[in-house]
This record gives sequence, structure tokens and C-alpha cells, in this order.
Amino acid sequence: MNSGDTAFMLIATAMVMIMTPGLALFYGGMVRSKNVLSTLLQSFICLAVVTIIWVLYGYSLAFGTDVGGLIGGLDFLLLRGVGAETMEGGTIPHLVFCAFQLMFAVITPALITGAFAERIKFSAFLLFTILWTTLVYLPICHWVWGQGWISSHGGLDFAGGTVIHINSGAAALVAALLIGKRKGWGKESLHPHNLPMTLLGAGILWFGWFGFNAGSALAADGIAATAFMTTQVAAGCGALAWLMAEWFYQGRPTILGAASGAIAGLVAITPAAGYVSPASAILIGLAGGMLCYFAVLVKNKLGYDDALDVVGIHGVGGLWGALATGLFASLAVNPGGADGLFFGNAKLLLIQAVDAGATIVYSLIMSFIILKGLDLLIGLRVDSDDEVQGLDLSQHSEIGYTL
Amino acid sequence: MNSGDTAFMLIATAMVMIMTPGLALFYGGMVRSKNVLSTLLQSFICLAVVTIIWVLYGYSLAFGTDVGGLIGGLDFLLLRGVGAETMEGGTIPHLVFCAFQLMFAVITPALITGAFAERIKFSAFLLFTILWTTLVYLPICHWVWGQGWISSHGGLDFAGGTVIHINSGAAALVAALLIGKRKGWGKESLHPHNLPMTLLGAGILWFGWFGFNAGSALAADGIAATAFMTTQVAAGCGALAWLMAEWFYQGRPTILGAASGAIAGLVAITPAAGYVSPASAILIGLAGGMLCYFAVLVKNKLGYDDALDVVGIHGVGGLWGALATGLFASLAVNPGGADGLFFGNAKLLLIQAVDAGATIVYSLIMSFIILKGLDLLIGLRVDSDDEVQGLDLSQHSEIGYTL
Amino acid sequence: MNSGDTAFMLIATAMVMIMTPGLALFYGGMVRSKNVLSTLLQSFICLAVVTIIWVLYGYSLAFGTDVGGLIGGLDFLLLRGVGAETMEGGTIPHLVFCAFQLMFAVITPALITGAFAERIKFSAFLLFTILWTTLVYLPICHWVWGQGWISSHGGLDFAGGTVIHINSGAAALVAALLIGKRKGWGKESLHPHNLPMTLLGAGILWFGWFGFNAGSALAADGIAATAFMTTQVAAGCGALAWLMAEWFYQGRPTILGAASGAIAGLVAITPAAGYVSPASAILIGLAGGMLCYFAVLVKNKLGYDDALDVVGIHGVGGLWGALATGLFASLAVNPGGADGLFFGNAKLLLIQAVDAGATIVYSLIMSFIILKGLDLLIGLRVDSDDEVQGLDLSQHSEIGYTL
Amino acid sequence: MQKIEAIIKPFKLDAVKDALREIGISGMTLSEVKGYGRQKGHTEIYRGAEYNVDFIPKIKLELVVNNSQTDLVVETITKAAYTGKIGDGKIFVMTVYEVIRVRTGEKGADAI
Amino acid sequence: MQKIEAIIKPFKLDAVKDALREIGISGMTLSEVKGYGRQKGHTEIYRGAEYNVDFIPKIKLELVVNNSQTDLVVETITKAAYTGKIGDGKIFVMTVYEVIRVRTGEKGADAI
Amino acid sequence: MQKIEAIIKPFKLDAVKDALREIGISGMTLSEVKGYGRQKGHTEIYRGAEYNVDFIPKIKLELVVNNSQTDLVVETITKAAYTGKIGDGKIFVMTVYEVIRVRTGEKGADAI
Ligand SMILES: Nc1ncnc2c1ncn2[C@@H]1O[C@H](COP(=O)(O)OP(=O)(O)O)[C@@H](O)[C@H]1O
Ligand SMILES: Nc1ncnc2c1ncn2[C@@H]1O[C@H](COP(=O)(O)OP(=O)(O)O)[C@@H](O)[C@H]1O
Ligand SMILES: Nc1ncnc2c1ncn2[C@@H]1O[C@H](COP(=O)(O)OP(=O)(O)O)[C@@H](O)[C@H]1O
Repeated sequence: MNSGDTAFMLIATAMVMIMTPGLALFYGGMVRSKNVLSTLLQSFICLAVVTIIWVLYGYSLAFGTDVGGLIGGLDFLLLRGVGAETMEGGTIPHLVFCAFQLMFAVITPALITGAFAERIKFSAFLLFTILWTTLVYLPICHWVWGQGWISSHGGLDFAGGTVIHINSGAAALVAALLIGKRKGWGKESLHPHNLPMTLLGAGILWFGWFGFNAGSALAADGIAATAFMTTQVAAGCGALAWLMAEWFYQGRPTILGAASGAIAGLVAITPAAGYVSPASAILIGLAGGMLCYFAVLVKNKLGYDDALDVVGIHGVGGLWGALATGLFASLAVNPGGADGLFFGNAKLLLIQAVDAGATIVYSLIMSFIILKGLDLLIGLRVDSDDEVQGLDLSQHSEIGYTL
Repeated sequence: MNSGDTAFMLIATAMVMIMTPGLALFYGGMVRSKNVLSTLLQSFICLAVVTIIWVLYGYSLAFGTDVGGLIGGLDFLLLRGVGAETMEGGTIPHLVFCAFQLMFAVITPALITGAFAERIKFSAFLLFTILWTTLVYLPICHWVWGQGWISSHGGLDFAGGTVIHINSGAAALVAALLIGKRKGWGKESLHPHNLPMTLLGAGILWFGWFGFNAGSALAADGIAATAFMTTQVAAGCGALAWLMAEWFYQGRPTILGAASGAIAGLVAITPAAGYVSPASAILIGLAGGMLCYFAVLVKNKLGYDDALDVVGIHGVGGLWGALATGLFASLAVNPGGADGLFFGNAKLLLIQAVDAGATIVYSLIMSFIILKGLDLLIGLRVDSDDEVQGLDLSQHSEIGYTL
Repeated sequence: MNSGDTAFMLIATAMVMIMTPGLALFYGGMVRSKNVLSTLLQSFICLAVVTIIWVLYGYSLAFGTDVGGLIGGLDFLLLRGVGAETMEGGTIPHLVFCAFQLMFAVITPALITGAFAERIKFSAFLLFTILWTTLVYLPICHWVWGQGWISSHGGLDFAGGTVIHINSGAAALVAALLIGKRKGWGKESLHPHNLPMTLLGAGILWFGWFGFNAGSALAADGIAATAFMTTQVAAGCGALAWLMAEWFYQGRPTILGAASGAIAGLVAITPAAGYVSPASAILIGLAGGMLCYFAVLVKNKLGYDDALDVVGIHGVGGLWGALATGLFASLAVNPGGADGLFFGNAKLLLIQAVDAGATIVYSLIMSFIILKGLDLLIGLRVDSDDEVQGLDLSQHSEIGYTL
Repeated sequence: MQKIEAIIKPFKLDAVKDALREIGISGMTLSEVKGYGRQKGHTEIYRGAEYNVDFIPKIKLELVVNNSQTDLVVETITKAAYTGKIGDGKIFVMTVYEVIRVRTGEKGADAI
Repeated sequence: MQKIEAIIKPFKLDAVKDALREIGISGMTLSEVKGYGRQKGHTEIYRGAEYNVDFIPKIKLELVVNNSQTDLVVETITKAAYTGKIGDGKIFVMTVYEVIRVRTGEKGADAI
Repeated sequence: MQKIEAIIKPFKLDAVKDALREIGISGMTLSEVKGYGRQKGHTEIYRGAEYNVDFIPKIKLELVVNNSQTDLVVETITKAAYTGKIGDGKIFVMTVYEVIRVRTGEKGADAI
């Protein structure tokens, strides 16, 4: 066991954990004040629900002995055999790896909540989270990181662009379409009730993302250093790109734009973080910020109500990141990676596209089945009066503020 | 010196430090808006007052050479001899241990402030904090962690269930009874003014608690890994248990319930964190969340005004944790610990009960003496007009918000 | 490479990063609600702008091969040659050092924003930040830390008292004088709109400052431990000193005072952190809190409108810290440092004064040139109607809250 | 001249404003108020304690108009604010003796 | 019909509401206002600067009632809002010409 | 007695309050309102979508005075609130039949 690596991974895990409350704030500030608590809770409770799933069977299905390239075995049920001793071939306790991966599993369904914010029933949301984590997240996580079929054919996903961002973006698209637009969409203003809260959330996410990306090196080494720097660079470039784009196209640079752009940049660099140089990260970040800005504009045109832009930021940003990894990855940066198109290897781009495509298709279909099923069984959406009153009172009998 | 362990403990110490501002927010969101600043300040200023005490004489009384099993000697006054060199038998600089322990001393009196929130004089609060830290915290800390009488008879308290939670819970009970109910209690609504702030506080506390519990291993090793994972599991289970209990009994799952349950789970796992398996942590967390939920309900029946439920959460949760350690501790998990009742050793449970009992009795009595004395000398409570106006204006000439 | 040191520095870097969002909140809570977003954004966007500068040419100008003691060479443009391998003579990857230093460069211009808050044009602010970072920060950073003329003559600046605090304080003075008072100054109340936000910011700053100061040891060792403890002590003492001073002079201890005092204490200890004992840190912190309190009072008398007291806290606190290092530094604490006046070496005090003086003069002059130039070219200040409406709407078409 | 005060449901504000604009009403003042009446309030739950909140968020519109317009305005608001459920609100009509426009000093009907 | 406007201390709201309910008043509208009068404001301190704030938080109640009820309502509020200290507030009585209930279109006394 | 309601620009509040104090007016109540009129609102932008906000923050002052004071008060407010730009606001004057001071039970002019 290496105490430096272990120290790093323990703290990195805590940093990824606080991303979920950070996300709660990021999203919470963007809804109307009558829905702030429900939005916060939908992220926060993932810390409870997914943790329990993970201990019971989640880690096992994701990282247990591979079964046909599709799913993990039952060897780690209740974390049996996952202990304080070092992992095979690693330098950190097995439990640290398990905890680190848990935090990824927690935040992924939390990301989706942005799509159906302000109108979903809490009961339906809870069941969705349980089913989606089990039937969508765990298999895809196994494919990519748990010796599943994707892991073995050479695709690169440093910190989860596919498993987390593309995956949640695809699910979000289905969710937004199935649950329908918020009442008042296009008529009333549905604008953010507390942008300082959103900025605080963005700050916490940015901070935690260092644990997410650099931590994905699983060691306090040079790869972690590279991932750390590229993360910072892409976040900054994403923020600036979005800000400048809206300054140019709409005449005003906004704070929500800067915060959204930072997240877009962070999403985009996620799969590439440990494989590209800081100079490449500039381009990945700038393009990430710009692409997501346009993706959000397009949504307003297309007219589906992805309330907090999960598709536009995580879906599109994640997809760009996956492909960008196929462009900018370089063996000079990380000998354990591969060269991308710009370094003479066109094949990587293809693999990246296939992996992303497979994830999208699987996630779209399974998310549709789960959400449709729940809608028929118990209904996804609160009734109209409850929506007008707000989810905080109608679902939780609480109000956010009494100032 | 081990740089990995030192790295881990330095960061863990910073993480415990930020728990106090986190607690400030957790509490601050729960009071009425006219008292938000006073509540925030009562936690925040502990970072100042207790730090100074600690350097002057606190660390010495807690960790100086033992005097009769009751208190430490004066060898470390002004931190003389506490330097950059490695501690005997340890792997980290002595000053790191000293700083880590300081953060525990800071948060303990801050926890108590929830009991007398919205009605205590700032001057009385300051004096109470100084006296209580000196006369209650330092001795008990010495007993348990500084070679005092409890440390030597085999009780287990991994990260401070007794010293911190049971202790502050007992003091809170005395404080709530002595200072009396808030004006308007049972008539007006005294509900939280800013639940997003409370959730943010809970998120920060959860994050910091990894430093608190895993850091109590004093090394970046397998025990820290175990403590980390059990912490996460118990927090999640506590949150879910409380949420489900109120959904069942009151028809609504609330966000304050989820946050409170997470804290209850964290409190419960604190003494057990490095001694039990993640599977046991599920039970400890679930029971912790449930027990604390009922303890809070009972308070509403009994009619004392422990404003922010320090007794119900820290007292009851801490007691449950101490006993649970006696049930679930296992040598298989931590060879440096002991087996609990469920692993064939009934004696541990008895020791745990005795230690908890001693702490409760000492804390109750001394807290009563201090608070009664202060009440007679300068009065604990602001006058009625000041209470109506709010402590922020009457004690601090400031207001929280001008939105 | 040392994995413990690397782990420590990676996390410390992330902690310094989150100081900038923390500063955003600290400042954001102090302005009127119509300017909260513009204030937040001015800090936040430094994370973008300065990061890009840093990668393009900033790191190179600061840390490239020295040219005449004044500036670094162009060897590290686009971070060429700054990679995952260990730095010469160090124990961490070169990129980690580069990232750590980047975070310092980010927060310095963000500090200045407090001086011209609530009235600067966003475009003027952006250009100022780019020019000031390039023409003021990078040279001074090179002088002190990059083998420039100050670095070689024996001055001590552990974590940036000169480079960051004195420097930004001097620039802030120029900015406040050049841009003029806020409309309504002295007539309307310009008081803080959200003090809980300010306290949260202070908490995050305090937390991050451990990365800032202890991280400046560049290793997880005893020096880091010393810096950690002195940081905590000075912060606590600063908070208490300011609180007590205003209690004594104005009859009320305030929360803004406690938060401001903590920052004052942190600023004061910054240059001294790894060179002085915790006992000395008590005096540095107490005096820091008191001096800054009086500096702010004096500002109210002198009548320039340094809106959020950058001069009073960072300028005065930083100057005090630089001189205090000349008083309290001790070879017994850090053999790599020097003895100060109180340990028999008067010369150090002189050197400290000279270094501080040079920084002040250079920063005053260059900041004046940049700001005056921008004022003539595009105007620094929004027009009067926009100022009345608030910068959030007039500059960004957004509002902070809809509660 | 008369002052019309209308207490309406908040989510009807846009509809009412648009309807008024269509009949040429271009001046009004609104405030956030809380109403108490036949419409039931709600229950809040905090740490196991339940609070009944009787007061319900409403919007109050104030419009000063010429007497000749009153009936049309009242009718317009009544229609636009209508949902048919309890709590749709009330309209009150009062006399105003004088109206002054600050900017010009105009008085009476000209100032509206 | 008459409109009664009462400016009261915020912490007296529950007492006033309960007293009104007892005499059968079941409709009213309240808003948060700031009052200026004999009652002294307070001083705020920020970074060493002191601000005097003259305006004091108050609650404004508005009730439209039949003329016959006015005296009783005024008396009830006066009693329930009373503390005897400066700043207890004021009650103003005005005439209302018409009342309309949005939900039913009812007018006059029926609509109250 | 008469009630004067003045809708003014928020940043003019201090000037108006001081002017009123100078002519001996020592009682008033204010509230935050939103106005709609000739003055243009503003545009907000969120994630690329633009919202037009018509309502503009205003302060509403309410003062009950003796009839003899009305003209002076109106004039004083008109002057102090004046900027000459659109949106300076309106003043409305209404009759009040009765005023009661809660603390003393005084009525009429004595209670103002
Ligand atoms: N007598 C009254 N005086 C003042 N406001 C009233 C009065 N009666 C009702 N209101 C206002 O009208 C709103 C709607 O009244 P309510 O009785 O709930 O329903 P409805 O309008 O359908 O009769 C109340 O919330 C309150 O704000
Ligand atoms: N002439 C007035 N017009 C409108 N409101 C008034 C007037 N005088 C007083 N008020 C309101 O009544 C409140 C109480 O008045 P104040 O003079 O402080 O005490 P008291 O009611 O005991 O005489 C004030 O805060 C203000 O809101
Ligand atoms: N007819 C009206 N009834 C009630 N309030 C009005 C009326 N007309 C204007 N107001 C109020 O007066 C404010 C100023 O009016 P506006 O037409 O913008 O400018 P001006 O006062 O210069 O004519 C509005 O924002 C609104 O609050």
C-alpha cells in the first residue's frame, strides 16, 4: 500500500462526494423558489439511495467478476471481500476504490434530475433512481470500467465522460420528452430564483471535479497532475467561451453563462483529462463551452423542456469530450493511453464514437422503458394544482425561505 | 515521518475545520431570519475562542502528561515542545495531531449552541464557551484520548462519539432546560427561515466528516478506508431512515428530515467508524436515523425547547453509536479494536455503557453549574423586547438580509 | 517523486482554487443585492481569464529562465516542457507546482475587485484584469518567487504576503481613488445585502487558506504543519481581535467584524506562516485584526470609497504581516528561514520593509497607468442610470434573487 | 376617478396584465400580499412538528382609472383572473379625489 | 361597505387574526410594510460605519366589511394589537363603493 | 382626513422622507411594490432565453394627514421625488373617515 496514493484517493473521494450537494445547489438556484427544496432533495437523496444500492449489490454488479462482458458477478454482495487490503495491481485499499467509484454512481442519477425538475412526483423520482441505477448505470459502468466489453477494445474514458455524462444526458432527453413541458413554459418566465446559489454550486462542482478527474489516476502521480491541470484549463476556457458567445450573440455576458460554461468545459475534459496536454485542453474547453451554448439555444427552438439543460450540457458536452479524446489524446502525455487523430491515429476516434453511440442507444432505450413503465404504474408527474403550488409544499410540506 | 500520512492528516484537519462553518449554516438556516447572524456567529466564533484556549493551555490540559487519570499536565502550555517533529510512535508531525484535535475541540461547544439558539446573550454565550471548554471538554477529552481513566479500560470511541456528541448532547439538555422556551413556542410558528442554507450546511458537514472519522485513523491506511466507507454508508442510511419514518408517520418526506437523518447517521457511526464493517454501518445508520427522529418527536411532547435538536440528534445519536460500537465492533475489521456483543463479546457493550454514562453524568452536572452560575452572575437570556426584535439587531446591530 | 507530497500539493491546489469562489461569496454578500451577480462574476471569471493567460504565457513570464532579475523568459510558453516529471530539486511533478502557482495568480486580481465593486463596467474590468495580471502580477511574482531580484536578497515571504496582499492592496487604493465614490456614498445606506453569504465565503476562504499557506511548504512535512497551525491561530486571533475592538469602541460585536478579522488574521500570517511559532502567531493575528479594524475606520474618515476594504484588510494586513515576519521569524522554527528582530536579527526587518516598499511603489504606479489608460480609452465606470439600476441588470441582464 | 384594488392568484398575473393591456390600460401597481379567506391554507412540517399556515400568497393590483372605465376594467379582471375555484379573489372599488403625476405635475384625468 | 386598514406590530399578527376569527371575520389581506412614526428605529453597524434605520417592520391588514361591522372590527383589532408601547400602530377607515368576488361575480355585501 | 398614496422611484426614498420630515410629517408607511406604466421595463437573459420584465420596482408611501396639510404634502413629495424622467410616479389622494391610534384609542386628527 502506498500511503501517498491512499491519502490522495481518500480525499479525492470526499471531493467527489461534495459534488452532489454542489450539484444540488447548482440546480436548486435555477428553479423557481417554490421548487428549490424538491430540487435540492432530488440530488441529496441520491447520496442515500445509491449508497445503499452500492453496498447491497451495486459494486458487485459493476465490478464483480465479469459475466459475458455484460455485467459483474455477485462476489461482492454486501461488500464481502472488499476490505482494507490493497487491490490487486493497485496501491490503495480496495475499499477506497469502492468508495471512489460509489461517488460517481451517486452523482450520475442526480445529474438527470435537471431534466424533470419542477414537476416530477417524489415517489416516481425515487423509484426511477433505483431502477435506473440498477438497470442502466451499473451495466454501463461495468462495460467501461469493470472488464466489460467496452473496456477491452481500446476506447479511452479517463474519468467517465461516457459512463456519466453521455449516459445521463441521454436519459435526460427521454425524461424531458416523456414528462412534458412545465406549466407556463413559453408563457410565464421560469427564470432562476437564486443565481448566487447556482454560482456557489458551480464553485463546489469545479473544486470537486479535481477529485473526480485527477482522482481517476488512482494515484498521486504525474498523470493525476496532468488531469488536474487540464481540468482547470478546460473549465476556465469553457466559462470564457460561453460568456463570450452570449456577449456576441445576445449582447450581454451573463453569470449563468459563465457558470454553465465552466461546467460544460469540465464535462468536455472529463474523458480526456489524463490523456491530453494543457494546450489541447484549451481547445477542448473553448469548443465545449461554445457547443453547449448552442445546444441550449437549439433546445429553446426545438421546444422540449429539459428544464436545467442536462442534454445540452452533459449530453452534448460529454459527446464532444469523448470525440475530442479521439482527436487530442497523445501517448507523449500518457503512455498508458493512445494517440488520437491529430497524432496520427484515426482509429481511436472511431472507437470513441462507437462507445459513445452504444451508450446513447442503451441509455435511451432503457430509460424510456423505465420511465414509461413508471408513468403507467404510478404516474411521473404531479397534478396541475400541485405544480402551480410548487413541489416544496405539495410534495414535502416545506418552504424554502421565510426571509 | 510518513509524507502520505502527513498529507492525509493535514487535509483531514482542514476538512474538520470547515465543519464548523458548515454547522453554522446547518443551524443558521433553521432559526428565524432575525436570528440568523447570531446563530452563525455562535459557531464561527468558536473557531477563534477555542483555538486561543487550545494554544494557551487547552492542548496541554487534554494531552499533557497525565495527572491522576483526570487531566493533563502543563507541559505543553503555549504549545511549547509541540513541534514539527514526528510524534512518538506516530508517523505525523506532533503539530498536525495537535491541530487535528483542536478542530474537534472547536466544534463541540458549537454543537451546543443549537439548544439555546434565538435567545441567549452573546456575552453569556462567550463566557459559557470558555468555561465549558475548559471545565468539561478538556477533562473528558483527556479521559478518553489523553491517557485518562477511560482510555485505559478498553472502551472504543473511534472518532469522538462520547467526547463530542454525547457530551454536547448532555450539555444541550441542561442548557435548554435552564434557559427556558423561546417566546412564542407552541403558539407562533418558529420554523426554519432558509432550508437551502441548512442543506448546504449538511453537505459541508458530511464532507468534513470524512476528515473527522477517516482522519481519526491518524494515517492514510486501511483503517481510514474502512472508516471512510462506514461513514458514507451510515450517513446515507440515516438520511433515508428519517425520511422514510416521517413519510410513514406524517405523510410527507421532508428535506429537513433527510438532512437531519444524515447528521444522525454520521453521529451514530462516529464512535464505531473504524471498528465495524460497511454492512454493520447500514444497520447503525438506519437505526440512528430512526431513533433520532423519534427522539425529536418525543421532545415536542415533553415540551422543553431544545431549539435545533442537539439532544435528539447528538445526544441520542451519540449514545446509540457508543452502544452500537459495543454491538457491532469486530476484530476482523480492525485488529486494534475489539469484538462486540454480536461477535461474542458482551463485555464491550458494558464498558461502552459505563463510559457513556460517566460522560453524561459529568457533563450534566458541570454544565448545570456553569450555566446556573452565569445566569446568576450576568443572566443567560436577552430581555423580552430584544428577543422579539431578534438577536441580530439587539446583540449585533446587524441584519442578515436586505434582498 | 514523493506520492505523499504530490497528494498534498494536488489537494492544496484544489483548496486554493476554491478560495476564489469563496472570495466571490465573501464580497458578494457585502454589496447591495442589485450588484451581487456582477460582484460574484468579477471573482469567478478570474478563474477563466487568468488560467488562460497562465497557460499561454503567464507561467513562463513568472517562472521561465530569469531575464535580468526582472521577468521570466519564454521557455514555458503554452506550458511546453512543464510536464508530469518531477521538478528539479523538488518532490512533486512540475505541473503540480505550475497549477498551485496558477491559483495564486487567479485570486490576486479577484481581491482587487472589492475596491471598485458596484460601479465598474464589465468590459473595463476584464481588460484591467488581463493587463494588470500581465504587467503587475507576473513581474512581481517573478521577483519574489521566480529567481527575480527580491528572491535573491534574503527577504521572507512564505505564502505571498507581498506578491498577493500588499500588491492587490496597493492596486485597490489606486482603483478606489480613480473610479470615485459610489453614488449615494455617505447619504444612502450601502450596507451588505446578505451577511450569511459573506460568512460562508469567509469559511471557505479560511478552509482554502490551509492549502495556500501550508501548501507553500511544497511538501507534506513539518514546515507545512507549522504553517497550518499558525494559520489557524492567526485567523482565530484576528477574528477575536476585530470583534473585541468594535465591541469596545462601538458597543457591539458584529458578525461582519468577526469574518473580516479572520481574513485580516489570515492575511497577516501569510508571509510568516512557515517561519514563526504558534505563540508568535497569536500576536500577529491579534495585531492584524486590530490594525485592519482601525484601517477601515480611518478609511471612513479619509473618505475614499474602497467599497469592500481591500486596502484596509489586504494592504494593511499584508504590510503588517511582511513586517511581522521581520519581527517574529525564527530559525528554531524553520532552519530554512531567518531570525527576525525579536530573535536578534534587525536586518531582516529592513529587508522586509524594502521588499514591501518596492512592491507598493511598483504596484501603485503601474496600476495607475493601466486604470487611467482604460478610463481614457473606454471609461471605467458605468453611467449613472446603470449604477442606480444596478450592475446585474445593466451589465448582465440578470437578477440575483426572485424569492 | 376611482381606484380598483384586485386581489388575484399569483399565477393569473400574466393573464390579467395582458387582458388589461388589450383594453388600453397602461398603468398599474402591484404588490405581493397574503390572503385569508375561504380558501384553505396548507400544512408545513418541520422536524416532526406541524404548522398550519392560513395565509395564502396573492397579488394585489391597484389601478386608478376614470369612472367611465371602471366597469370595463372590473369585468376584464374578473374574466382574466377566473378559475372557478375558491380563492379566485376580490375586487374593491374606491373613490380617488386627486391624482398627480410627479414628472409633470399634471393633475386629474391627465395624470392617470 | 368600508375598508379597514390596520398597521400593527408583526408579532401581534397571530393574536389579531385569532381575535378577528372569533368575531366571525373570515376574509382579510395582509402585507409586509415599513412604518415611520414616533417609534424609534435602530442602528446598524457595518465595518465601523453606523447607519440609522428609521423604518420599522410592520404588518398592514386590509379588511373590507359591512358598515355595521366596522366598529366591532376596529375595537377587536385595537384590543388584540395593544401592547401599550409606542409603535402599536394605526387603523384607518375608508369607504368602498363596490366589492366583486371574482369566482362568482357576486357584488356588494354578498361578495365580502 | 385624507390618505395620500405616492408611488416613487426607490432611490428617491431618502430625499422624500427628509423633505417630509422638514415640513413636520412624522408618520407614514411604505411598501415595496412593482409598477407598470409608460416607463420601459428591462430584459433578462437566462441560458439564451430572453424574458421581458414589464414591472419596475417602486416604493409606495402611504400617509394619512389632515385635509389642511394635503396640498403641502403633495407638493413636497412632487418636488422631492422629481427627476424629470419617465417613471417618476404618481400620487393619489383619498378620503379617510376615521383614524384610530391603537396604543391610546385616540381617534380622528389626534390619532394621526
Ligand atoms: N373581507 C375581505 N377583506 C379583504 N380581503 C379579502 C376579504 N375577503 C377575502 N379577501 C381576499 O380575497 C382572497 C380570496 O378570498 P377567499 O375567501 O379565499 O375566496 P373567494 O374569493 O373565492 O371567495 C383572500 O385570500 C383575501 O386575500
Ligand atoms: N400619518 C400616518 N400615516 C400613515 N401611517 C402612519 C401614520 N402615522 C403612523 N403611521 C404608521 O403607524 C405606525 C406606528 O406609529 P408610531 O407613531 O410609531 O406609534 P403609535 O402608533 O404608538 O403612535 C408607524 O410605524 C407607521 O407605520
Ligand atoms: N393608473 C395607474 N394606477 C396605478 N398606478 C399607476 C397608474 N399609472 C401609473 N402608475 C404607477 O406609477 C408608476 C409610474 O408611471 P409611468 O407611467 O411609468 O411614468 P410617469 O409617472 O412618468 O407617467 C408606475 O410604475 C406605476 O407604479
